[in-house]
Amino acid sequence: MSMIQEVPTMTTKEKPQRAIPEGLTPFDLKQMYEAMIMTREYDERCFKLQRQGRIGFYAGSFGEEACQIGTAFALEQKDWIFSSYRQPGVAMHRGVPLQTMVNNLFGNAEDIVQGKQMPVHYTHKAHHFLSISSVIGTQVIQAVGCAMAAKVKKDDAVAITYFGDGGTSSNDFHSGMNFAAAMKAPCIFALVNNQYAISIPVQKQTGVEVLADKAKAYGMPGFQVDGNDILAVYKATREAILRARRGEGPTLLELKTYRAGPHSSSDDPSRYRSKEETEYWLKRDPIALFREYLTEMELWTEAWETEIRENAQARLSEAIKIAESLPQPAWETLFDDVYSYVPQALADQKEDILAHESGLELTNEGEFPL
Amino acid sequence: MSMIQEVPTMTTKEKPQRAIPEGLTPFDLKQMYEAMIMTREYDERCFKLQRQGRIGFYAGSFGEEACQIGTAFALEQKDWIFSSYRQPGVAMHRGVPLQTMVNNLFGNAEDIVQGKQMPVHYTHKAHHFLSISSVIGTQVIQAVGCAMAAKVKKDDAVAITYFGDGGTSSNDFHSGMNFAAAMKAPCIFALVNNQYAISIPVQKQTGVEVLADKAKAYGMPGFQVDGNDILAVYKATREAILRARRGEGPTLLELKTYRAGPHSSSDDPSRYRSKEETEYWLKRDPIALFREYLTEMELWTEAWETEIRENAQARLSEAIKIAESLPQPAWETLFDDVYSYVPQALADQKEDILAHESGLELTNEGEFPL
Amino acid sequence: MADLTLLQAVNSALHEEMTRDDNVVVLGEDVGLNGGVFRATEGLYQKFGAERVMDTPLSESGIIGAAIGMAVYGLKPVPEIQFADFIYPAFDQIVSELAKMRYRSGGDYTSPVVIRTPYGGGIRGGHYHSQSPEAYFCHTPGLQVVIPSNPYDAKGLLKAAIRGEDPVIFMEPKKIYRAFKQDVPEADYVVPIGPANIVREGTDVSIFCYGSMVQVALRAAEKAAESGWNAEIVDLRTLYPLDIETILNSVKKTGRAIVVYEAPKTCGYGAEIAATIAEKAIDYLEAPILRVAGLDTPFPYTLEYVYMPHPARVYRAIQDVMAY
Amino acid sequence: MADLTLLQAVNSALHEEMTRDDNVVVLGEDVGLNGGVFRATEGLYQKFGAERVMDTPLSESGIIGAAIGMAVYGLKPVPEIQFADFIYPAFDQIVSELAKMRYRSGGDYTSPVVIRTPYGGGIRGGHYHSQSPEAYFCHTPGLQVVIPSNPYDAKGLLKAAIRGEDPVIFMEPKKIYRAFKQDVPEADYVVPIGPANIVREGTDVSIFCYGSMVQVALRAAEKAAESGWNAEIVDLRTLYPLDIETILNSVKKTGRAIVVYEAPKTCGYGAEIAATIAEKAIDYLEAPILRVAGLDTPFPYTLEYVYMPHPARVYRAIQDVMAY
Ligand SMILES: Cc1ncc(C[n+]2csc(CCOP(=O)(O)OP(=O)(O)O)c2C)c(N)n1
Ligand SMILES: Cc1ncc(C[n+]2csc(CCOP(=O)(O)OP(=O)(O)O)c2C)c(N)n1
Ligand SMILES: [Mg+2]
Ligand SMILES: [Mg+2]
Repeated sequence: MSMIQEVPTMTTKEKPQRAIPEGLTPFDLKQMYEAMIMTREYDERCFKLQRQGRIGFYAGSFGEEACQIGTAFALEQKDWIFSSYRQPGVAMHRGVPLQTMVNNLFGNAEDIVQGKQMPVHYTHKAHHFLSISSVIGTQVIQAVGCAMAAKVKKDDAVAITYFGDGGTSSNDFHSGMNFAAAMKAPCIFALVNNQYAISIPVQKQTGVEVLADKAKAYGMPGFQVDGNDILAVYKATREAILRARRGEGPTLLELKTYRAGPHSSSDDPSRYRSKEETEYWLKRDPIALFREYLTEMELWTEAWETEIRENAQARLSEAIKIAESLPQPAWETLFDDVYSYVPQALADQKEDILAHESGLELTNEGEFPL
Repeated sequence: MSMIQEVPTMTTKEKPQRAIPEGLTPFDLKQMYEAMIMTREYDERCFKLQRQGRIGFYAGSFGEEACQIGTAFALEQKDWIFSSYRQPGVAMHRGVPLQTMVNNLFGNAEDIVQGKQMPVHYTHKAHHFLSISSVIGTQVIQAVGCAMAAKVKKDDAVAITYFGDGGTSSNDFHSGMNFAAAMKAPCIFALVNNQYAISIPVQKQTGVEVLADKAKAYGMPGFQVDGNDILAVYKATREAILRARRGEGPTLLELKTYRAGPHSSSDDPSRYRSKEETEYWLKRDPIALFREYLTEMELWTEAWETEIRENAQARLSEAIKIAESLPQPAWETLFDDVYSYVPQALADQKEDILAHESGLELTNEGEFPL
Repeated sequence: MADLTLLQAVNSALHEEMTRDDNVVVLGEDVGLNGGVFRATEGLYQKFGAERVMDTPLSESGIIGAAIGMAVYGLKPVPEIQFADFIYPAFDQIVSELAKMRYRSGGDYTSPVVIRTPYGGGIRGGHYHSQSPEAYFCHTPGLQVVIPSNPYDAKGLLKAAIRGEDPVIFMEPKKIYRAFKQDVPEADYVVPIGPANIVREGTDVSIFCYGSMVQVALRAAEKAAESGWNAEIVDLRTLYPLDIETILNSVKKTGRAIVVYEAPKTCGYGAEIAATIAEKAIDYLEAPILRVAGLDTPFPYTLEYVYMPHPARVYRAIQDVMAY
Repeated sequence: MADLTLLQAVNSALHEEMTRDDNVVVLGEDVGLNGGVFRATEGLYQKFGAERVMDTPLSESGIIGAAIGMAVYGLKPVPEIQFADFIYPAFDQIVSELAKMRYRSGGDYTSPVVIRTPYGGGIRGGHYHSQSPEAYFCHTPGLQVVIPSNPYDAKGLLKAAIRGEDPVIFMEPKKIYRAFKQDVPEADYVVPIGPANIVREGTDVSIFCYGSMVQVALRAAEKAAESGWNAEIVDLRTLYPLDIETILNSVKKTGRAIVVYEAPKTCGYGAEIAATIAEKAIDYLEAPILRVAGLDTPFPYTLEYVYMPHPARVYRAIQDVMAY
C-alpha cells in the first residue's frame, strides 16, 4: 500500500470552501493560475509554430501544468532544478526570461547556446535551471550529486529533479534514488506520471501499480499525489522540501497526471490510445479544476482570465517576433564551448571551414521525425 | 515490512525434530550436506593454491554454502543458471565436472575457454550454466531475457540469477527486476546478501533495511530468507520456482548471509571490519547448523563426515594434479572464438605472431592486485 | 521488383525474416503497437503478435541485456535502439557482454543479437538525435558493424545479419530513410557481410565512405568529373570486418585516398582506413590521405549543415589531393 | 625529493590537492576506509573525513552522474572507477552528459570532473581487468584524455587535471603502479595537459606511445641501439588534446613512425596518430607507418604476454621500417 498524500483534492465531489495551503497567499494563488495559463498558451503557440514549419520540433506539457507550477512555487531561488523537456512552466515561473526560451526554439544568434541544442532544451544558470538533456533519466542522479554537494558545503539548498513514468525504468533513476537515500541527500524526486512514454502505457512500463511505491526499494518516503490538483502538488512538494532542509533526506513524489497531447510534434497518439481515454482525462484539466477552486474562493473573474490570456499571448507574440527576426548564429560559434579553450585539432577544422566555405550556400536538409 | 519466509530456521534456540521439507528425501539431505562440504573444501584448497602462487586469483564462498546448495537443489536440469563468481557450489552440484572447474583456475590447455577467462569464471553449456562475467549485475537482465525466451517458446524452464548486495545497486538489477515483473518472466532473483561489497557494508550500499523490500518497487513478491539455513533456502527457492512454472512470474529472494572470508585473494578485510563481527557470524556457520540438524535427524555421523571430507580432498587433489600437469593453451587458440570465423585483420595478426614470435621466451609479469 | 525506400526495405526484411524463422523476435521501445517511431517495425506486431514483437520498458540496457539472454536460449533477437544516441546506457551490455560471450565461453555460448539503430545527422535533431558512434563498436572485438547506404543493401545486409552467427550493430542512416526509392527484388536475397561495394569506378582518387555519406561522395564525384577527375567511390557497407583487399586495390589503382564520415574526425572510423592504407600501401600514394569528417564537437542543432560533410567539402578534398 | 612509485605519486597528488582546495572531493567504490583496492586513495578518508571522501554504492553510472551534479554545484570531484573495464555502465553519463555539459549550456554550466581509473593489462586480470578503452574517450568531443607513464608525470598531470576547467579521463597504467620509483619534487608542480614528452631523442625512427608502453618502447629502443638504430621515443602523455606539432616534428626528423598501444589494433588510438601523420607529413615518410598493438580480440588471461605488445615485437617493427 502506498502512502497517499492527504491533501484535499479538487476532484472530490463536494468542494468545501478550503483553507489556503500554508505557505501561500491569495496573491500567490492568482499567480499560480496565471503561470498555468502562461504555460498552456506557450504550449499551444509552440505547437502552432512547429506545424507552420517555423520551428523544427516541439514537445508540449498540455495537461501537466499543475505538476509544473505546483512544484515550482514550493521552491526557493537557492534551490536547483534538474528537469526534463516537459517542464517549460517550471523554467518560466522560475524566472527564465521568455525571450531566452523562445530563442532556444528558434536556435538563433541570441539563443544562450547559439543553436547548439534542439528546441525545448533550455538552460539558465542564474536561476539554477540545469541545461536539459534529451537522454531519459540522466538528470536524476545529477540532481542527487548536486544535493550532496550542497550538503558537503553545508548550504541550505535542495535539488529537485523531474522525470517521467518512462524515466523510472532508466539506469539513473535507480542510481539516483539509491544514492540519495543511502546518503540522505536533500533531493526531491518529482515523478511526473503522465501514464505514457511515447506509446508505452505505464502498465507496460512496470509491474508495480502505484509508482510512488518505488520509493520502498530505497528506504525513502514516497507519496502519490493527484498531479492535476495544483494545491495537492504544492503541499506535497513543500513538505518534501522542508523535510530535505531539515536534513531528513530525499522524497519521491509521484504526480499522477495525463499527457493530454501527443508525445511531441512528431507523434500521433491515435496509433496507440483511444479518444475516450483522452477525453476522460481532459475532463480533469488541472486548469479548469483550479479555476473552479479560485471561483469558489472569489479570486477568479472572466475579465481577469481574458486579461491574463491576452497578456500571455501578447508576450508570446512579441518574443516570437523578436526570435524569428534574429539571424542564425555565426559559424564561428560552432567551435566554442566544447572546452574552455580550442584544441589544435578543432582549431584546424575551424580555420579550414571559415577560410574555404564562408561564401557557400549551405542549407539544412531533412526533417525531424520524432 | 518485508514478508519473512516462514521456514523453521535452524538458528532458533529450540530445535525440534522437524519434518523434511517437501521435495526432499533423507538421501537428498545427505547429498546436500556432502555438496556443502565439497564447496567448503574446494574453497579452502583454492585459497591455498593461490597463496602458493599456483593459481593467479581466487574468490571464495566461505560461509555462503547454504545459499548455493539450497537453491541448486531446487532447480531441475532444464533450468538455466546465471550466476556470479561466488557460486562454485552451484556449478558443482549442477554437474559441471570438477576437472572443468579446476582447469579454469589454471587456465590450461584443457580449460573449456583455453585460458581466456580469469579463475572462478566458469561456463558449462550442457548444464545451462552461463559463462560468468566479472561485471557486477549484468547477468541479472540476461537471466530475465532467457526466461522470457523460455516463455516465448512455451518451454517449462525457469532461469535463476545470483548476485550480491552490491549487485542491487547495478543498472541491470534494476532493468532485470523491472523487465521480469512487467513481463511476468519465469525468473528467480537470488540475492546473496553477504553484507559486503568488498569493503562496503550493506548499510552504505542502500538506504533500505531489508533488501527483499526492493521487490516492492517492481510489483514482485520478495522474501527475506535466512541464507545460513539451507532448508529455508531450499524451501523458498522451490516455492518461487513452482510459482514461476505456474506462469505467476518472478520472485526476489534475499538470502541473508555473511561473507566469512575476504572478498578475494587480493583483499584484506581487517582494513574495514572487526574480528568480533566475523566471529559472531562464524558461530552461525551454515555447515555447522545443518550438521546439527542432520545429527538430530540421525543422518550424520563422525565417520561419514570424515569419509566425505577425505573423498572431497582426494577428488580435489586429483583434479589439481591433472590441471597443473597440463600445458598452457597453444598460442593459436588466442585467435579463436572471437567470431564464428577469423576476420582478415585478426588473421593478419595471427599470421604475424605465429610466424615471427613462436620461438620467443615470453612470460607474464605483474600480479593481480584485487 | 518493388520500389522501396531504405526504411521500407528494413521493414520488409524484418517481415520476411520473422516469417522465415520463428525464432526471430523484435523488441524495443515503441516497436509494437506504434510500429516504431520511424515505423521500421510497422505491421510486425499485428502479424506476429505481442510475444514476438515486444514493447519494452524504457531501458536500453534492459533491451540489450534481455536480448542477450534470449539469444543464449536460442532465439534470434533483433532489438531496436530508438536512436543510436541512446545506445550508451546499453554500452556495458554491448561491450562487456554481447561482444565477449562467444570468447569467454570458448564458443559454447553465442549471442548473435542484431541491434538495429538509426544513426547520423541531417534531420535537425541536435546532438542527442544525430550521432554516429560506429567507431566505438568497430574498436570492440566480437562485434560486427554494418551500415547500408541504399534500400537494396539495407534489405540484403539485414537479412544476412539476422541469419548470421555473430552479433551485429546494424546502423541505419536515418537521413536517407525516405530520401529515395530503389528497385528491390521480391525474391529472397542476401548481401553478405564483409565485402565493400565499388559504387562508382574511377582512376584518379579513391573515396571511402558509408551510409548517408555515399550520396554526398557521389555528388562530389560528379562535380569532380566536370574538372576531368575520375573519382572511385567505395561504399564500405561492412565496417567490421573490413574489406581490406578492395580498399588497397582501389588505392593502388588511384594513388589517392579520401575518407568521408560524419562522426567527429579524431579517432573516427576514417582514422582506421587511413592507418590501414598508410601501413599497407604507402608506396602507392601520390598525396596525403585526407579525412572529410564531422567536427571535434558535439553535433549542433542550427548549423548542422556546416558540421556535416557536404559535397562541396568533399570536392575540396578531391581538389587538394589532385593538386598535390 | 621523495622516491615514489606511480601509485604513491597519484596518492600524493590527491592529498595535496585536497589540502589545497576544499572543493576537491573523492568518491567511488571502496575509496574511503579501505583506501581504494589499489590503495590510491589511502589515508584520504582519515585525513579529510567521510564528507569529502565518499564510499559509494556499486554503480559507476551513479558515481559519474553524482560527480557531474557536484561539479555543476561547484565542487571539484575526482571519482575513481575501480577498473577501466567497469567504466562502461557509466558510459552514457560520460559521453552524453559529462562531455556535453559545457557545450549544451553555451559555457554556462561546466562539469570539470576528473575521472581516475586504472587501465591496461599485464596484471593477469583477464578481459575484465585489463582493457584499454582510451580510444572511445578520445573520440568523444568535450573530454580530455590523459595517461601518465611515470611517477613524476602522474603527480604533475593529475594536479593539472584537478586544477583545470575541463573534464579529464585520467587513466593510470596499473601494470606499472608499483614497478619502479622515481624522484618526485616535494614542492608543488604541475605537468601541463597537452604537451607530449620526448623521453628519448633519436634520429632513425619515431615511436609514439603512452602509459605502460613507454617502458616497452624504451627497451626496444635499447635493443635497436645495439643494431645502430637510434629510435626517438615520444611519450604522448595527453591523448586529447594531442600535441600534433611534436609528433610531426619527430616524424619529419626521422622519416619513420611506429605507434605502440595495448588496446585492440583496429580503431585504436594508434590509428589516429597514423592518420594524422598520413595527412600532414606523408612526404617525409620513408616507410609504412606501423602499429604495434593489442589483438582484435578480448583480452586473454593465460596468454596475455602474447597479446600485449612486448619489446621484441616493437623491435621487430623497428627492424621492418629500417629495412624498408
Ligand atoms: C535513453 C533514452 N531512450 C530513448 C529515448 C527516446 N524517448 C524520448 S522521450 C521517450 C519517452 C519518455 O517517457 P517518460 O519518461 O514517461 O516522459 P514523458 O515523455 O512522458 O514526459 C523516449 C522513449 C530517449 N530520449 N532517451
Ligand atoms: C560494474 C563493476 N564495478 C566494480 C566491480 C569491482 N568489484 C568486483 S566484486 C565487487 C563487489 C561486489 O559485491 P556484491 O555484489 O555484494 O557481491 P559479493 O562480492 O559480496 O559476492 C566490486 C565492486 C565490478 N566487478 N563490476
Ligand atoms: Mg510519461
Ligand atoms: Mg556482497
